[in-house]
Amino acid sequence: MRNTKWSLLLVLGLVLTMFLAACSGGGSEDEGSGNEGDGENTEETDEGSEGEGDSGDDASGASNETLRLTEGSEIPSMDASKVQTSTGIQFVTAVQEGLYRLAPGGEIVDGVAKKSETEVSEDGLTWTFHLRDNATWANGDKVTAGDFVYAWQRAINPDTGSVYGPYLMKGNLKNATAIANGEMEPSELGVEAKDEQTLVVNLETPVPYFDSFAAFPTFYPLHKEFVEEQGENYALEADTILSNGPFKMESWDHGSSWKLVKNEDYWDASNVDLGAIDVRVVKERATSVNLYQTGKVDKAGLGGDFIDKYKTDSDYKELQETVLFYLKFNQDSATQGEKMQNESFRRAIAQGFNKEDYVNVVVGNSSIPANYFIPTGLDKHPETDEGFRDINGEMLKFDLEKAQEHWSKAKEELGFEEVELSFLSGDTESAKLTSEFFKNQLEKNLPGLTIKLKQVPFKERVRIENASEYELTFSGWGPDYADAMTFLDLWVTGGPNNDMGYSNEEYDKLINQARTDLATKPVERFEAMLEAEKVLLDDAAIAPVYQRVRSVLQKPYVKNMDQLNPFGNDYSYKFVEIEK
Amino acid sequence: MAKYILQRIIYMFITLFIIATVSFFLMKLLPGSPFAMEGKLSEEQLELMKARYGLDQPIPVQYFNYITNVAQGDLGVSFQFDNREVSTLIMKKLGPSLQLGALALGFGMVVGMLLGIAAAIKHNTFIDYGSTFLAVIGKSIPSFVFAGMLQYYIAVKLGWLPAAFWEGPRYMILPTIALAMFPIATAARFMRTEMLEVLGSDFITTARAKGLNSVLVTFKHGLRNAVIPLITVVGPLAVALMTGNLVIENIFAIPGLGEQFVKSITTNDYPMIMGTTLFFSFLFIFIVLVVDILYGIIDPRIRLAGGKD
Amino acid sequence: MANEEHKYNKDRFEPIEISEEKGEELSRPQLSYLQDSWIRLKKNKGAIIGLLILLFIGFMAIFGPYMNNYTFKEQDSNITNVPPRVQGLENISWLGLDGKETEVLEGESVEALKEKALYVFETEPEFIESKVIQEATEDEMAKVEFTNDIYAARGIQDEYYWFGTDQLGRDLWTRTWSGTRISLYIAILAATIDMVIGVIYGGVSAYYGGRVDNYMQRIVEILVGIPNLVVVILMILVLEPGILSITIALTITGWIGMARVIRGNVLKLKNQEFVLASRTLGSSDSRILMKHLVPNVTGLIIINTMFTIPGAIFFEAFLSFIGLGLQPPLASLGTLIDDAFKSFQIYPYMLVFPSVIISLIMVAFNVLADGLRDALDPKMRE
Amino acid sequence: MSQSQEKLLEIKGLKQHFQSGRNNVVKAVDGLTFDIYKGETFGLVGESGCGKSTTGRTIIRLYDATDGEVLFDGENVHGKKNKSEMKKFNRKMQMIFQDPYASLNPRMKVMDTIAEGLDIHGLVKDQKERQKKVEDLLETVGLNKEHANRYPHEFSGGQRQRIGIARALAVDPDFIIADEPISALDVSIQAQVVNLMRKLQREQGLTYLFIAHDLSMVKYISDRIGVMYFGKLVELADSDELYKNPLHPYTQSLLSAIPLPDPDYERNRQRKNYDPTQHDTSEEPEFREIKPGHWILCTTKELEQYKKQLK
Amino acid sequence: MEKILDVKDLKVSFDTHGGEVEAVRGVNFHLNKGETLAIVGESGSGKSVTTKALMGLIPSPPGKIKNGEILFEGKDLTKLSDRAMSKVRGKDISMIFQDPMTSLNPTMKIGNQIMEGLIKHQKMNRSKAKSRAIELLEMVGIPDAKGRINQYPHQFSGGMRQRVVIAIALACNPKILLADEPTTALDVTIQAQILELMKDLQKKTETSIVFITHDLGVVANVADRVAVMYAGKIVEVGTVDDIFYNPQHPYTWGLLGSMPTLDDEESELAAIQGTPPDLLNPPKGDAFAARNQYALKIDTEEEPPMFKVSDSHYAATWLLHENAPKIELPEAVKKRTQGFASMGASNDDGKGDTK
Repeated sequence: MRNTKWSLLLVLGLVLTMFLAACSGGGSEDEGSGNEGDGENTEETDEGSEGEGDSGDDASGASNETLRLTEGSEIPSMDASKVQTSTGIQFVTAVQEGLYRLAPGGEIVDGVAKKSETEVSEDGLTWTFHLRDNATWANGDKVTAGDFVYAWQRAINPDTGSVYGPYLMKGNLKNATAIANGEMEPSELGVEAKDEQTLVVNLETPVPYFDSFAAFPTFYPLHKEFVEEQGENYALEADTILSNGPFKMESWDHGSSWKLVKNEDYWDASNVDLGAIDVRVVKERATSVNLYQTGKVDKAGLGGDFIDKYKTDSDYKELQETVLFYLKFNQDSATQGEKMQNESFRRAIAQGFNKEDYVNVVVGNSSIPANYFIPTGLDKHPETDEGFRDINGEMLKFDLEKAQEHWSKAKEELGFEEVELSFLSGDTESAKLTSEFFKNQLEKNLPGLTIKLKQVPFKERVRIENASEYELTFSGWGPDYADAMTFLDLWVTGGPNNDMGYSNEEYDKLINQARTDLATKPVERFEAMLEAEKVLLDDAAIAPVYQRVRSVLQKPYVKNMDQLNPFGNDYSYKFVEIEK
Repeated sequence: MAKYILQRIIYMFITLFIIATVSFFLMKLLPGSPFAMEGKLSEEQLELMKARYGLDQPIPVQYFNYITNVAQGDLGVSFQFDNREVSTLIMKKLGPSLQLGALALGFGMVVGMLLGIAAAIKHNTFIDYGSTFLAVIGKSIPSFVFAGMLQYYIAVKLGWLPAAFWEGPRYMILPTIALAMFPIATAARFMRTEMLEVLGSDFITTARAKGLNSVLVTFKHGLRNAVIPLITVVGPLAVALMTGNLVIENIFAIPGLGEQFVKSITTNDYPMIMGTTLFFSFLFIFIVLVVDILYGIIDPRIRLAGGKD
Repeated sequence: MANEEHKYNKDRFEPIEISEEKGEELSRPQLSYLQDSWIRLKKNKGAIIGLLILLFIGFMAIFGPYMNNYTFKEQDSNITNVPPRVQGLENISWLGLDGKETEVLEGESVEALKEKALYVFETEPEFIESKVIQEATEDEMAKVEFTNDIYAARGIQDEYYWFGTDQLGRDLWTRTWSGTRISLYIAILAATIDMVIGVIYGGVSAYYGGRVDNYMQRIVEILVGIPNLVVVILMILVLEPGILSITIALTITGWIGMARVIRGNVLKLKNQEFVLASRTLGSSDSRILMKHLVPNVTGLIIINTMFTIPGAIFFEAFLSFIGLGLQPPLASLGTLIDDAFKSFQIYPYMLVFPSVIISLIMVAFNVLADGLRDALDPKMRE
Repeated sequence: MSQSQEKLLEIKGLKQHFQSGRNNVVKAVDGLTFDIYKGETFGLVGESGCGKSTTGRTIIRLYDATDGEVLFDGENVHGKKNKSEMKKFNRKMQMIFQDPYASLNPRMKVMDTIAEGLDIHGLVKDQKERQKKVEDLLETVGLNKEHANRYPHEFSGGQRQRIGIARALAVDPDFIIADEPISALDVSIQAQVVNLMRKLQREQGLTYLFIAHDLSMVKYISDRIGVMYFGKLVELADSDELYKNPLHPYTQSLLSAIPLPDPDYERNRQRKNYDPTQHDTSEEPEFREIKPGHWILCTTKELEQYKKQLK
Repeated sequence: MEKILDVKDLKVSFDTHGGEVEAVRGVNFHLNKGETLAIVGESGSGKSVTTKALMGLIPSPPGKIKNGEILFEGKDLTKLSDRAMSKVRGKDISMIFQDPMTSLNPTMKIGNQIMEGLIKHQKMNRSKAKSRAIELLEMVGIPDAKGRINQYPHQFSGGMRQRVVIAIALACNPKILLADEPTTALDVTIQAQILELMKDLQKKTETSIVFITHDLGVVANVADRVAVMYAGKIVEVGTVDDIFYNPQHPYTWGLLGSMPTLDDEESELAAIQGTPPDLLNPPKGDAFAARNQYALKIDTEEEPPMFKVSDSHYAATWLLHENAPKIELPEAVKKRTQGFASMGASNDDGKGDTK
């Protein structure tokens, strides 16, 4: 009975709180939510002033406001060598700084190194970076060239288990391939610290886009003593990370939230406006929208039907991404590989679904139905500045008649009347819609085709794709650097990401030329890449679907967050400002 | 009594052992690999990773290692959260889940009991039907629908309460109510039946024959006797609330265990799944045990008879 | 008094022969157990309403999908997110079945709002009706209520989507009833398997008693220690999501409840004197099971199954919510609600119909089961 | 007295112990030895919980005896027996139960309840004969044949008890164990049932073991009576002898407590209390015959005392 | 003699699935101060319902008092509000129930259960109530009352529990004690103890008792006057001697004839044939007619009124009408009306005479 009495009290308490809450929220709706916001603000100002106290007097015009965000998932790792999710990259770039960093819109600007002082050798094989002398770690140590060498060697070392290290360095940095294969010591890597402030990089082949690498986390410096001291735990908790960037990680509650605060020891701290970034993991989209509506967060991602609801809202924004989605035909498939190798077969499917409808129905915002492979806004002509997209135009458009023509042809060539293809996709809400859409479209437009849907969790999908166990899959790719090559080298024969068994000599040749012979001849290289895209799509190697546009609700007082960077971190928090 | 408890604890360990074994082998059956990542790991890297997590050894060895580690309270390290201890992760998430579960249980029990008592006293009247209807509705609307409605109408539209998070009493109200619907319904229906039975029993007539008024009779004589059997449903209910609140945790962005569990399933985080499974089972068995012992303490008939059998 | 005399005249005081049989007459009409139960059930209005609702829903689950010309998987990108419209009810605007969407917009001026409305509804001016609630004044924004006739705007005036359409332009009426069918199918299948296993396990355990019972109960005790949710999720992970695997997952631990109830009752029953009597007559075990135990637990089995079914429907919905539900384009009530829930703020009608149906099923099963318990439970009989 | 001295049933050192909890054994029946003669009614009395019902159920082998023997017509009931032997035995020995509500299957028509024995033992050839037999049995127990198609819940307690008797009679048994057949019935109905049982005994030469706590009815129906106290027989004698010469103090206390429907008698009644501690505990008491047919549980010392009382 | 309770034309009915059941169909009786009135009848005859009605404890719905007055010291209890009635219950009229195993609250110490009434009606404080409770327990013969007051009901044997129930009933010195089959569930020896206890207590407290039972032996033991009930009506009422030595109603004869005598083994018991009527459809005329071997034609047509036999003795049977044929008492009944004791019941010393 004692129990009951206790819980009775509890309930009374609850009811009372509810009553009070109702009272305080009384009056008009607006007033209610206003109160809400005020309360929150006060709380944050308190925290903000604490931050100020830490930093001593700070004369800059920084607002020291907190930016409040939601993310759909946790950061698996804050280790610059290992980070690979977009969320992770976004916050590693906020906490740390590489040679360069990205400004909003994707412009590569000075980081630890000054861009203007960087020297590239004639043959494009040697890059020399000069580090600024006022860049320090949060513990006061200077950021040295040695820190970079240590970090890069760590990233390529197979023991580390980095994905991006080998991927970006192999074939580019000197000896990287051999090291990644365990045939050479990491210390042989083509990078050296000439002195504390000079970093020399030796490449195997010219990498015109190496400055993109210089802004990418895999190439960030690491404080050797600190990393080694933390050992296995490095970057797993807020206090096992050593910052050299505009922010420091203050707290990290795995799976639910993390908080960054301004790093007052950052060399450019006076140009950092935000006092803190408060991130919550919210998996339900509706919840994050509701939080936005109640003034609890400053930005909320929109999807599906929410776009319809908010597209006329003044806070609604559409951010262009350089992410392209397409269907992959697995020519290596044990079951349907033979059919997939047939060009007519692929072409029939590639042209056999309505991309406009897909964007309207499934995506809902102004994402672009894609009749191309290299996304708009990624790369431009080195001399004329004309966009890659504008030059190469559209290919593989939706054309029902042609599709059906190809389909009949494929049937004839392959000798089948009916075929069942499995369609692999993820198990998220939009993936479900997508697969349902394709099932319907393709079955309707291509008689005799049956689509069997296979929806699996993300990791499982990756495994199946890597193992080439799928037939048809809906997949996407975002650039790792600002160059068409990040897309185009995907499908070279035997390429690490070519898990669809595509192989075309002409295509391979063009890519190889662009990577080697033409590497120092920007215009020819660009033209080779233009040609490569044509070859690829003429072959209907993949079936492009759309280039994504992100819909968000964002408070008007948040500045410098209305564009996405075309590669690397989505947002550059260093430059984000809050003007209330 | 001590003997009974000891026996139950032995059972508890046997059960846990079996659950550990079963979940271990189920995990081995699961498709997918914990190391499938966006980029492709080279064969060498994969071997290294496997060795690091001990996955390169034969399955019996893995099993033996797992069981010995579990016996020492070591649930291994999570794949999903790179190398972090499963037990630490669980403990971190436990707080909000327990709080929410306890609040919902307490709130649900009291409201449900009151509804049930009202229904029993006013048997076959409007009040009875009303409370029964409420109880059935509480069981009938999917909790996520109800939670979503609460969040949208109370928090967003009316702005009375916070829409999400777990940061203080005001934040707890909506999730508690949403989660409490089920215990309310359960307690109300159970209480109604028990109370009706108790109110129809002879000792209630005896009490009424003493000239006690009906309120006193109901609460002093009826309630206690009706509540005692209710204790038996508290155990399973408590666990259901603590393990089953992942939907509510998801919607209200509460950093709890249930949500993490689902996440670990979709990411093939074996150690996390097994750890959480074991932990849930432990919690379940433990609470049921505590409730059974409590039952013996509260019911004088059992208390003095010494043991249950 | 003469009258009185007459009234009690002597002839009336003749002794009469009372046959022994008369004393043994049963004055109540003869009722079999089922008849009696049915009479009791009929008295319970809630249960009857529940029964009718279930019959109706069952009927609709079977025939509903064929009542119009749409199929549950046919998509049409022209008719996505179309609100419900029903013949005859379309002119009663408050019902919300008129196929029109209404929104109140606020802005600088009425004219500007009209422009905005066209954008909001993505429609042409001729399909929009506007009603000015508030003209723009110095301190107040203009407020206009716009109504868009989607059916007209999309050129589908002749079509009627009774429950509207979903995001992919599929008819929700058909989807809802096919979903109901699948949900009921899963639930009834799961409940039946639960019943069979539970009855056999519980019956055997209790009837044979002693060591058999002891071992079987230890097994149950261990199984009970495993949280249901965990097992179901693990099972679904191992099997591929689908009707069958969901059903199997549901039954993995689902039968325990039934087994316990049956065991309890068989334990009680097997020591009842009528069973002892049968044993003294030399009945075989199978005869006692079939003639005495099974008939006496049928009521209980029915009631328990009745309570299992809504539980299974619910669990299926729950699995859908955590992403372990059916694979599209198959839909159950659970997946429909889950999908609709994501957009209930924008298209509430998508959520309303499946939610109402699932709630009705739950309520109906619960009240019917309650009613049946009262009607079938011999304890309640005088 | 109608009975011969031929033994129908011999019970020797019958023990029935139940395990209750781990270390707790309830000795419901603890070493009973007595005989029942052909054609007689043997009454077994004692207060609730003394083990009299258990005795009955153990004799008919509803429980397997912990120890001891039950010989029916010289054959050990509890010995190893195959199915057909058991069946034969089931026909000879039948039982009537206490609770008229629990002793009939609520889901079975009276017809099927009564015919159950006929079906099991294959005593009827066809449906018609079955129906005839059931109707005859109903008539035998004073019910109408129309009742055959009704369900038990439509009957009153007395009627149900008679249905129970008809069920037992269906297989033509020699011996019937009546386990408190009347204690749940009203007085007027008790007489109906007792009269019926006596009639049946006369007509069919049945032997009864009549278990009851109502001494006056036991006295009325029984030829010999055994008094049980905590699993043991404390006294056994002809019924008249027992009433006239109750020797064991427990028997005396039982007898003195019987209320009789006679106000004058009741006004003068003196009640005797039984104190189990009054016994001499220095010696294990044994069941001894104090005079032919009169047995008593006593020590040697007590035996002398009782003999004196007997004069 | 002073009437303390007067029940006039009481009718109680219950709504059931089958329809309205009239459990009590017009009952008249009175209770004199200090006497014990026994109401005898078989189950379903309405005797328990009658006492519940006196206590105002008819569960409503489904039950209701349809008609009649219950006059207690001049006031009609049927007209009292529940609140007013609760002041009478336990204080002026209290009750003992049949089953001591279920009539005590299993989760409450027996001391508290006794004290409740004292605190409510006598406005005692707890310590005073407690000492009174101990007194009461001692009075009903519970040894070590002081220690046992803190025990729970399951720690008591059946007989002891019934003593506790009696203690509760007597706590406030009620004027009337309603005892509803208080000994039916007990073994004979315990029954005898309880009956003796009740008689002792009645002598001490001068409480009037209504004693309900179906056991004529118990009636003979405790009653001053007896009312015989059948099918919701009182068919015969008189002093205990009237009923046992000069019974008039054939039902009473049947009841007496059903009891075995201790000497006679050969003769049949004079059982009443048949089954009590179903009160859902009560038969026309005398409800007992169908089981009455002396039934007259008029029995099937009209209900008999109460015929006066003597000042204290009334019976409702047409056999008492002047026009009725004279009936010989059945042999078995005659034997019994001559007194059992004289016919050879064993006496306390164990030596009864044979006839």
